[in-house]
Amino acid sequence: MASLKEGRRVKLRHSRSLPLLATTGVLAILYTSASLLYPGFFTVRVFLNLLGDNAFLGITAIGMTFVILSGGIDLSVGAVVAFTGTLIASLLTRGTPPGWAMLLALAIGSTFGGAMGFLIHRYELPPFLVTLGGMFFARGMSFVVSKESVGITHPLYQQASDFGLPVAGGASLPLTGILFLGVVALGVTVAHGTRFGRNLYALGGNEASARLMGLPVGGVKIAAYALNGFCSALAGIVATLYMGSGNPAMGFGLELDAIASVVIGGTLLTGGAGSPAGTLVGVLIFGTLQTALVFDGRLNSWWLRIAVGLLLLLFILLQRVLSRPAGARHP
Amino acid sequence: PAARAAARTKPLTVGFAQVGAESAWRTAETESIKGEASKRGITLKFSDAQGKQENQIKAVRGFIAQGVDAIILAPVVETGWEPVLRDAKRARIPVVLVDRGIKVSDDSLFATLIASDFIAEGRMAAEWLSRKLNGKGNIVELQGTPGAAPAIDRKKGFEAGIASAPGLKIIASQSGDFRRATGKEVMEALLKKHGTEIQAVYAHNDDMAIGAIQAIEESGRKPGSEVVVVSIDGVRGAFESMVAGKLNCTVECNPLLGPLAYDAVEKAVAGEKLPRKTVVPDRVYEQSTARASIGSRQY
Amino acid sequence: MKDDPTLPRQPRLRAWFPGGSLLWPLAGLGALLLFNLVFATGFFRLELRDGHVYGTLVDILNQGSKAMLLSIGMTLVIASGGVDLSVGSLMAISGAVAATAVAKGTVPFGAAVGAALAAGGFAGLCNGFLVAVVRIQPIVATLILMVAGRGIAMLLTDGQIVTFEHPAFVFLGNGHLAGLPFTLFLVLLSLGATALVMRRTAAGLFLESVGDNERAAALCGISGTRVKLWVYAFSGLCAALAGLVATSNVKAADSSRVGEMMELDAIFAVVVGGTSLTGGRFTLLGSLIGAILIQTLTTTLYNLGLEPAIAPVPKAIVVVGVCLLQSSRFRGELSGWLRSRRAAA
Amino acid sequence: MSPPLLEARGISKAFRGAQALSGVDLTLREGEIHALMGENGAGKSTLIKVLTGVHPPDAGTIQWEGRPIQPRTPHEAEGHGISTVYQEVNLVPNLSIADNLLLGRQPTRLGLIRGGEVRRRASASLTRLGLDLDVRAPLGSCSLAVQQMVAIARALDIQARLLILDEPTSSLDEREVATLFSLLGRLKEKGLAILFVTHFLDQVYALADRITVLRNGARVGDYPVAELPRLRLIEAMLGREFHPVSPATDAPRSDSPTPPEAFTPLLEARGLGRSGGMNPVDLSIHPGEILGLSGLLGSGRTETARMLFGVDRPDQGSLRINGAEQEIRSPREGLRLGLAYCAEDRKAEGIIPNLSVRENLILAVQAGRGPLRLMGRAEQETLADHYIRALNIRTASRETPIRNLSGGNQQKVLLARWLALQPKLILLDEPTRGIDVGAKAEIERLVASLRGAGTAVLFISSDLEEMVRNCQRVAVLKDRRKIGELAGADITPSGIMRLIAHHEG
Ligand SMILES: Nc1ncnc2c1ncn2[C@@H]1O[C@H](COP(=O)(O)OP(=O)(O)OP(=O)(O)O)[C@@H](O)[C@H]1O
Ligand SMILES: Nc1ncnc2c1ncn2[C@@H]1O[C@H](COP(=O)(O)OP(=O)(O)OP(=O)(O)O)[C@@H](O)[C@H]1O
Ligand SMILES: [Mg+2]
Ligand SMILES: [Mg+2]
Repeated sequence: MASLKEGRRVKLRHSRSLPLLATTGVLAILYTSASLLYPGFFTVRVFLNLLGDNAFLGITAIGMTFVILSGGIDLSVGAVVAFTGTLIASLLTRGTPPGWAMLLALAIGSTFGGAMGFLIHRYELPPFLVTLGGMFFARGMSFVVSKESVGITHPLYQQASDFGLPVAGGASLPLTGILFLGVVALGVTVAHGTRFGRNLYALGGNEASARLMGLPVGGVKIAAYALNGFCSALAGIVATLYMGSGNPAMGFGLELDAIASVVIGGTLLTGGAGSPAGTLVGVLIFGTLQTALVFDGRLNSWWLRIAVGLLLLLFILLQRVLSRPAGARHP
Repeated sequence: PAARAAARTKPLTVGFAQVGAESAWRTAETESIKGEASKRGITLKFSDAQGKQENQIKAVRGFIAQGVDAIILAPVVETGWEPVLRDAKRARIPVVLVDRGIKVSDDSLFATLIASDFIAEGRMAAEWLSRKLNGKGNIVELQGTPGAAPAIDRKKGFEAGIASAPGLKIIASQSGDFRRATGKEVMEALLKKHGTEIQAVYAHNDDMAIGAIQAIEESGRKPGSEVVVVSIDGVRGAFESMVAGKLNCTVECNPLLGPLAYDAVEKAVAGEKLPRKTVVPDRVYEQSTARASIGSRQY
Repeated sequence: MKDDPTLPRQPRLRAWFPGGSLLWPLAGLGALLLFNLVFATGFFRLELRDGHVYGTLVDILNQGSKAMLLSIGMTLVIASGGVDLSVGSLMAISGAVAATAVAKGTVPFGAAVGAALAAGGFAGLCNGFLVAVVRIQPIVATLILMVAGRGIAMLLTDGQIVTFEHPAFVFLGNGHLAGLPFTLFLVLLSLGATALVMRRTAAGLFLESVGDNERAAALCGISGTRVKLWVYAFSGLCAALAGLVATSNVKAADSSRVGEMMELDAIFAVVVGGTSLTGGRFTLLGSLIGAILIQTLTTTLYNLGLEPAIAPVPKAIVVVGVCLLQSSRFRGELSGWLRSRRAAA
Repeated sequence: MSPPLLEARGISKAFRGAQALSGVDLTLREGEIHALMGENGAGKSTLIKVLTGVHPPDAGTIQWEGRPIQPRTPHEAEGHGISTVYQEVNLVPNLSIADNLLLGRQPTRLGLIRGGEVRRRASASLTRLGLDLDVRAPLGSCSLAVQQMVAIARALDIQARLLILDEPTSSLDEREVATLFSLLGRLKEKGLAILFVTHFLDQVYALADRITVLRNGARVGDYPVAELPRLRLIEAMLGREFHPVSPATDAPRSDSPTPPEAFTPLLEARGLGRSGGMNPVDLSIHPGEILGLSGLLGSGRTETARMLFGVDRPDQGSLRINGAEQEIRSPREGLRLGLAYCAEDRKAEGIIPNLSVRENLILAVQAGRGPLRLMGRAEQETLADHYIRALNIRTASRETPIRNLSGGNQQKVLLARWLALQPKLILLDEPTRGIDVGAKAEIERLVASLRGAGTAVLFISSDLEEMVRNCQRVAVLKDRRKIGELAGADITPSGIMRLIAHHEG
């Protein structure tokens, strides 16, 4: 019979934080080994770089987390990052004030995501295909905007990209890193602290149930894609800050890195379980691997892809093991 | 410089942010820089960006965090380097650019640029072609990756070069992305469209030219005689094609930048002032000289 | 959801668009060809040169052969209710295996090809294991090899572009037989063999049953696990073959680029060809037409002088349009709209 | 008299092919507990879903306090004050109990959920139902009973005027049911209207004020509880006159004798069971015998059949086929031993919707031959045509996709699929469910002829008359346990029902 004890015992076994713990463990192991192997790795600066260098990946991955939590997937993010970045850069060269250019980019990104969400929801099309179309479209459009990388010379931009929050030992957290952490904090709040976030988990957990529970399923789904589009556009802005330019060829394959980070961060690809906080850890794992490779300086860079593939496999298998006993049979 | 290097207690550590391994030319450059480092006892940190600027920037920032003595950067595109180079400058790490230039508002962001003059290469190809065709003919141009500096400059130089010969006309110009496969596909389409009008092909690199040669052969025409093919880079494959009589001419773009790069690095580390740009001299190879020099080619 | 009884039925449009019909891909192909007939001079010109049939149409078939080969395997995977994202990376692996073996010069050509095909088949089997036995969603299971596969290929070639001049290997992607590109025969042979196996044994029936209703098939004694293992392994094999062709085409194994984005072309070919992404009934011929359609689109864009970089835009529009046409709800709204237009007129 | 709270008139609803509701009326009043009764598939859940905006009705009107309403989503229905617990426990297992309880209506401050408040409110609502749980635990880790209680608590959490509970008690134990009922009693006092569905007659008589009975998608009637004794209720549900005192009026059963016990049974199960599924049962079936499996909804008939065929693997007991000990671990093994199983859920486990009638029909035979030895096209067509004629399957052609056939004809194709195997034992789980009278008769004739050919049949049906007409022996199940067996002349609807009604679980 249901009792206090039942709730407690079960909580230990199927603790939802277990995947997050596992991911954090992997990060700790990776970081420690890299620190032991490579002198100069264990510094504040390297850690802050991790946040700054992976900011646009991280922000895309947070957006992707929402879509994946809702039970979908979005392959268009890398192309949207490139499109918005190129758009902003070329608008700036034409004298548009940075604020307006960014607002326009954010609006376009959200609308584009929302439109894909609409097609997916209303016509019950596979998210995978619709967003694939979106990826082709956005990538092509960024080359329509400009065939080559556009430099940004706006003085405000220079100041912004040089800005850093001093932390310790002369190291400072760049603006891109600050934005990333801000998005993570916001993402965690939205996912865990708002009705929309909870609805998202419900939708990803069981769409039919969510509908019968009277939740606005369509709205939530479309909003998840729109939010992801917004994050991609924001990542595009961060990319222009990071590089001081807008490059239509950038972010090629970024969607895969983002999905990999989300999965490594413990979010279930079937939707309904996971957290943006895990995604932060996933992105840090990704970044640590990449930085360690640079520090080593001898290994072929393609080891990164293999390592990411293996980590993906590891975490997916882990998820299977963890989720199997929890999935009580439902009639 | 060798004496100074020996005088240092610690060998130099240099980071090299390479674009990737997309062509034979690129791997020759990598090998040159790697080989020269071990010859000089320099610790080289090598990073392959898989063709992505964002990866290159991350690599450079990694080098800075690691505290290398100098950085060699082969920039994948011209713009977008200011923030990271300002970082390097703040950390007082000299950056030596190789093989293509960048656009920055502040020239002190890098120590020097060691590169071929892409415009001159294009012009040399044009001049050679103009002589070969006696100043008259229809040319198809296979451009490099859109937006890449060599593509822009090789186009610019070539156009300037044929300007003096009004009989030479570029009847089609499309991007083959510096790749064999794309070069071949694009050439196939152009051959269908223009057929026998085409008298010459100008490719921005050898790989595309080799792809185009295959396409021309498949169309039943003879590359090297019926269709004149000229390209840039001078990799081994190009020499082999010239020996086989299929490629007419290649303008060498020397990838063996290792020695020059480390000379510059050592000077920069020692605080010497370097010229803004060191132009690597390039020369034209044609079929008549190819057989003689193919044996001595290192790449 | 394909059987949701609450959806309204649209008898009129449905009659024109039965699932699996070749009508729509053929109509699309026809429209494209018509466009070229009007706007592209010489598109349909065929001539004999050096004993080879020569012309844009032959090019389309030749260049499209990789997508066609991939789409054969992809059709079966999609019919089983899955999808294989790893084929592009597997192409790179197979090309790398064959080219490094051939370039060494010590390995006989047959062994090199065998090794490449075996590598593809084995990788496909790994995908199949993850999907069928571990029961990971196909998109995710094949994502792993999509990410890691290209890295493995790069390691095999040590980050270099491996070139070769082996005559037999070069023939594979460039040779001619009876005046036509050899790849064409390769495609027809693979397609014919696959179709034969699918329709002359019960394999096709079993595959369609599993893809359409796995539980019902299981009660009939058909093992979905076994079917899926085979199908993914086969897709890996097709990818390996396509990789050999792509590598041979340019006489070089370019691990970082070969097969890039090809998985998408293959999936599109299958979907455009009329095989539903939800699995079940499949049409190999439709996928073939889909692949030709996509290659024709690409070639048309080349012909128009459109930058390859911008080419994805029209592709995206075609693909999403075709997907929308396959949604019964969209068809309903469309026919309602058409009716109201007609009523207004 | 005050106007009814909710008044539905002439509600009709058809799903592709099947008429689930035809012109149903329902009237609910404040302060009234109303039971909705009917057999499996009678349309109870569909009616509830139409009332609450899950399915749009094909016809009919809904009046709420005298005004017409047309809710399009459960959300809109909640807006009117209709709170529903659907039959499928419709919650999200990966979220915590508290989240599930208050999903979509969490108290917020500045857009942020007030976590403490959520937990407090969740605990409070559960305490009202006599539950003391850690509301932070994920719901999926709780037992089905707890999940059902949480679903009920969720429904009670809003200030509803009408509470609808579709089989709320199916997985609750007695104490939980008692708690729930006393709560429902209190709510009724407060003037709430309550509509509930259950298959437990005792519960209906303990709680309900009025009963609406549905049969085959139509309303049989609306009765005050006091005017409808149990047996009359069962009659209404089953749709036949039912006089427990005079067995003579029971349908005459087939008089063929049961095969002598001396023969080795074709199938003999001893203590076969599956923890979490079915308690150990003993069963034996002889060649040429039709054994019926009878019981109420959820009594474990399907579970038993699945266990015998190897779909769900039994974990206790033993099974003999033709006297030899066997273990059936998968349908393939079952098929190899000469068993065939026609599943209850035609759509999920029967038809391959997009394949043709011919392909559906030959599938099992072909699977038995393996993938390499494809039956010749002519052989396939002969087989298909034979069964299309023999079973009078109405189809445009043998190449029509089976999804275009009516339910009854789909069922006949499925039967043909299994008959074509010429099995030694065929397990028929509700072969006549949802099909019309004519088709029913044809299937019954078919079953009888099977028997004549020496095939053993395990026959499951909710239609008691059908059991009586067809079976030589009937094993009766209750609460996933075999409670008895009837043979020969003892097989009467009343006999079966008495066994079920009077057996103390
Ligand atoms: N979504 C649906 N699609 C197709 N048919 C349906 C659907 N929902 C219900 N039906 C059919 O409608 C009929 C009535 O089903 P309903 O669920 O209302 O029965 P019920 O009285 O609730 O039965 P139970 O006691 O088993 O819950 C059944 O024949 C069922 O198969
Ligand atoms: N493992 C399980 N966990 C939870 N519920 C289960 C499980 N197995 C079966 N049930 C439920 O218990 C009931 C018993 O199932 P079963 O299908 O055997 O009954 P039945 O007598 O065949 O009834 P009917 O066919 O009339 O629905 C069903 O309502 C089913 O949904
Ligand atoms: Mg029901
Ligand atoms: Mg049953």
